Amino acid sequence: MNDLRELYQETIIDHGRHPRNFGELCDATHHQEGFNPLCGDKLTLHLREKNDIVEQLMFEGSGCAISMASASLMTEKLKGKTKNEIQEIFSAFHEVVTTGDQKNIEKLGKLAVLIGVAEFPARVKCATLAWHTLMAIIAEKAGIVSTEN
Amino acid sequence: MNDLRELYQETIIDHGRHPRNFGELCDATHHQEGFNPLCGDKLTLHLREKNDIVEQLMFEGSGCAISMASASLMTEKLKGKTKNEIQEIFSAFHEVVTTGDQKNIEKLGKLAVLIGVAEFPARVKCATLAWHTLMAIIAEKAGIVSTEN
Amino acid sequence: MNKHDFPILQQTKNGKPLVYLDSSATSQKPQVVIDALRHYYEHTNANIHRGVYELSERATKLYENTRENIKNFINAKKSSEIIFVRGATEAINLVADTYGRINIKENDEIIISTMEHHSNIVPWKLLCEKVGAKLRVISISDSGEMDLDQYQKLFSAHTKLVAIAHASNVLGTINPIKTMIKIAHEHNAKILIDGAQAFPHLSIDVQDLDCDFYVFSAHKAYGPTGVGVLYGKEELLEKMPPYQGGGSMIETVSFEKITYAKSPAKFEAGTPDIGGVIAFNAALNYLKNIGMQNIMQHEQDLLKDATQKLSEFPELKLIGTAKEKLGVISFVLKDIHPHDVGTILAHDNIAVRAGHHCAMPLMQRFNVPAMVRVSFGLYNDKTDIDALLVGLHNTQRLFA
Amino acid sequence: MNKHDFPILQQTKNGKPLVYLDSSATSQKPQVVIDALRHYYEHTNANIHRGVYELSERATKLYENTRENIKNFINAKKSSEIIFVRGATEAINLVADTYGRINIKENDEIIISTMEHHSNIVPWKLLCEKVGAKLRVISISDSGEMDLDQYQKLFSAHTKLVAIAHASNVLGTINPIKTMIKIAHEHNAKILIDGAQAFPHLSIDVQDLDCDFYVFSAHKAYGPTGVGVLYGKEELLEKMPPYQGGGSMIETVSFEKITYAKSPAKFEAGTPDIGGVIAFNAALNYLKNIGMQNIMQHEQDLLKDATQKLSEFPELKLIGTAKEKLGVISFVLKDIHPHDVGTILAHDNIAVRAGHHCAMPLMQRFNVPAMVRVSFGLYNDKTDIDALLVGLHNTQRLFA
Ligand SMILES: Cc1ncc(COP(=O)(O)O)c(C=O)c1O
Ligand SMILES: Cc1ncc(COP(=O)(O)O)c(C=O)c1O
Repeated sequence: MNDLRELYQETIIDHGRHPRNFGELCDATHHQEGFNPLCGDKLTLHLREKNDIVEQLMFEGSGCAISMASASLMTEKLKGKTKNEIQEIFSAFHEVVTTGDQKNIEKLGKLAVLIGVAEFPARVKCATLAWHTLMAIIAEKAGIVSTEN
Repeated sequence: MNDLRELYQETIIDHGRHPRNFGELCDATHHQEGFNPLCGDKLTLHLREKNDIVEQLMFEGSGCAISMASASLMTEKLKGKTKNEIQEIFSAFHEVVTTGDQKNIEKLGKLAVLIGVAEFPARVKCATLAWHTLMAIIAEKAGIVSTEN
Repeated sequence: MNKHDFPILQQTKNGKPLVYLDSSATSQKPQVVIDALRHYYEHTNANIHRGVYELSERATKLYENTRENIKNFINAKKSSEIIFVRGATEAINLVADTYGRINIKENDEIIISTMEHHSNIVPWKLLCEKVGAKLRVISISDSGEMDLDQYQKLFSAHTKLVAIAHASNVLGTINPIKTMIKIAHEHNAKILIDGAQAFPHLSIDVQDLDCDFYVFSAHKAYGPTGVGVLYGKEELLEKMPPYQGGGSMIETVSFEKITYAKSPAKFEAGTPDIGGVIAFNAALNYLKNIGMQNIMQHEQDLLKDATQKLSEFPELKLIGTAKEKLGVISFVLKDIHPHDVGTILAHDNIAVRAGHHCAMPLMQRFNVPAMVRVSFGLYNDKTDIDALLVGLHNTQRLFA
Repeated sequence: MNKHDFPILQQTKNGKPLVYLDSSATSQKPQVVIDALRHYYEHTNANIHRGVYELSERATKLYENTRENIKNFINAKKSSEIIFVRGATEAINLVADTYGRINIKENDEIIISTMEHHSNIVPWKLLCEKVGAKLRVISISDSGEMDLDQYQKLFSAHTKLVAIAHASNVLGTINPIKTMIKIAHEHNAKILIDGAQAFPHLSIDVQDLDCDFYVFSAHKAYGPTGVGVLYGKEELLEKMPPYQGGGSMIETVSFEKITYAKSPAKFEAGTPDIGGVIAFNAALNYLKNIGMQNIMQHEQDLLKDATQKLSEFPELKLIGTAKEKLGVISFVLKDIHPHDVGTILAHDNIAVRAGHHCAMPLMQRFNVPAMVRVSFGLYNDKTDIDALLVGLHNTQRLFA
């Protein structure tokens, strides 16, 4: 069960079960839906932006522990960041969960617990669903985001 | 080359090259086209019937030695026969060329040279094209006869 | 039962044997099938139907032998009623695009059910959009059974076709198709049966059933991928236009006019999966040798054992509890997402499926985003069920 | 060249080795391909794209590796431009039924050529009949070359699509497709290249060619039956509606609304020929290891040798004498029907094809009911040509 514990660290199970920043955001400036058609996970991201800074970030939806924890940790991490900073953290996160490379891991803070995902290729999409959804807002894309796009 | 000689007996090569009863029949009562889509062979059968007797039988077309010889030998054999007799000879012929069974071979006369075809399943359709075309006239079927039908 | 015939089941991961519980997705292949495939390519490989040389004659004969064997296996009247396609999905698309496009018109209606696989939904929906027809949907009960009363009421003068699964790939439900076929015919509708799940596990007699079309995939029935079968009644196939155009399906071609071959050639354009079709015959013979009755009995035993053990499992909810079921069990665990369950079981080399199982409307019906599915093949035994239960306990422990 | 890699070529009949001269119909398979197929079923078999367990992940990865490898092999821009189908025939039908049905309207025109295989005639004819469009046909010269002047003149404001073979399966002619593609684009027409014959024998660079679609079959390129490839430019694929409906090609399904996945998934409904696709990768690697340049050189040598020997053969008429040719030679013998030639050669274990080669309009063009065709694969050598000549002498002797 070693690398399983690696994947399902306490933090993940905790955030998976009790996601932070979960719910609607009344004064959001952006909403975006994300969808993983392979497993049926759905998620909506609400975001309040001001002067290029993401002031507040909340999400709703249901999904596996990995996708819930990733969304929860992401909202914690990115609050108050600029778009550029977010872009940079996303790149670091994406690299860590797809390759397992530790190089940029210090940029991630608590999000580093998701490094175990790299050993489970089928789960990378779970870990990145919330992120792709967020990046769609930042890139101002239209439509629902799908992990298969 | 032994079973090849079996297939391409002198008679077959002779009839293949110089088919008897080849040409049009002015006073024909029936015409029927036959077609083997696998090799492109085409053949038209002309027939004059009177009082249930096939008085005259001619054919036109192009094809391999087997199909030409079979048509040629068939026209020789069946001239003057009744429909019932023709049916019987067809059954015997069909059996011989598909199974190689000698049981009814004496009914065939010169047509017996085609027994070698039984060893060459891909060629059975060549040997039976003229016959199926004839049987279509006898059964009064409409349309072109195809060996694939 | 016969586990030793399947080379893949001999492999282990970290010392743990493969516990393969995903036969509804695809079955594993017995050695005889793998050997048949290899033997074909090593000794017989040639294109069929047009060669005068021996390899081609042999390949053609073997290819047609499979057709003949299938005809006998499902008791079709004629082998020309057996058409080779890529799989159940293509077979349904073929019917929708040929029979459907000719016979289904604006305002006509097609009946399907809530428990259909996407393969038996999307082609009909695409057809409806093309011709302006409508889908009508049979409801299912909480236990996962067809609502036959409502089915009866769905029929109208516009109903042209019914398309339903013989058995559900999620719930396992074996539908009362003989009754449903009779009802369809009483309303002058044709009926297609999606036998993708049923074929590998039940005896099928298409003449007794009297269905108009029956489809299935070889890869779910211990045969190779790339091969599927469409059975259709001769009188329907005769009147259907061709599907794809190309070699083999024609009689004559000129730029002005094309005439088509008869079924099955009419529906088999181009070079088919010759090797796959030939190897599938080995799978059919393998099933015949064991006997479908024995397979059914064995799988029912497993179903009973697993159902009992799982229904006693804490915080587990079974979905699909019909009276007549295949060896397919879906469930959810409280507070643990199916995807997580699948990953954790996979870690113990237990292969189950987690997700929507290509049946999103059914997920909605049971109000879950996903389920865990366990499905049996003839090679499973009770040790597999016990391993599953240990794995589920580990899952709960990890999440405790 | 590499004959020993092909197990089927080691077999003999009455002591005579197999002289396989029918690679245009289907190629033989090297041991590495057969082994890859077997290895897949013995060690990796699982359904792809949806499983969380290791087998399924591995199978998915291997399946996608083939796509990536093909992308590199033909220099496509993206692997999403590579779609797996059953063969060249299905690929052409897919384009006709999706791109064609959306973009080709009444009175529009499609240009094909006299030398097309039925697979590149019938789908267009079917489409024309459905939408009321017209076929225009490029003439060919007596040597079997496209009449480029006439091709230019065929274009009108109504021309929407051109569909031509990269190389002819009967004449061997390698068509000047780069020029023809340019001309099509100058007239704002899209162009599909049927690469069924060319792919196994030439280097292909779809970006350099700038064709809109390129299709081929694995079974003619040393891979298994059941697999083919459609390459399409991304911007075209994006706008095309799906072909078949089913699992994998959707994003969401409800009875009211379905949304589709992006290419390639959009065009790959249902379980594909997973084993075949994976084994095809071994064929691609095999070709890469030998090198397409070396293969081309080898086959050109054989072509030259055989053409010379056959043109000196008494009473033999070559059909197809274009300057640029693949290793494909068709001919007729005076007074001996091709079918008889085929049978007699087969008796010496020499496999050639005799018939209309799924190209009836071309037979008409040369005013013959059928031809004998000899075609080379990378495994042929000069001993095969010598055996053929002995066989042809025997044929004439038998008929003398
Ligand atoms: C009920 C049902 N129908 C159709 C299909 C589609 O089969 P295939 O993917 O082999 O075409 C499946 C496969 O999962 C199925 O379970
Ligand atoms: C030029 C050409 N196009 C298309 C095809 C069709 O290929 P397949 O039968 O593999 O679909 C062939 C096969 O003979 C061919 O030679």
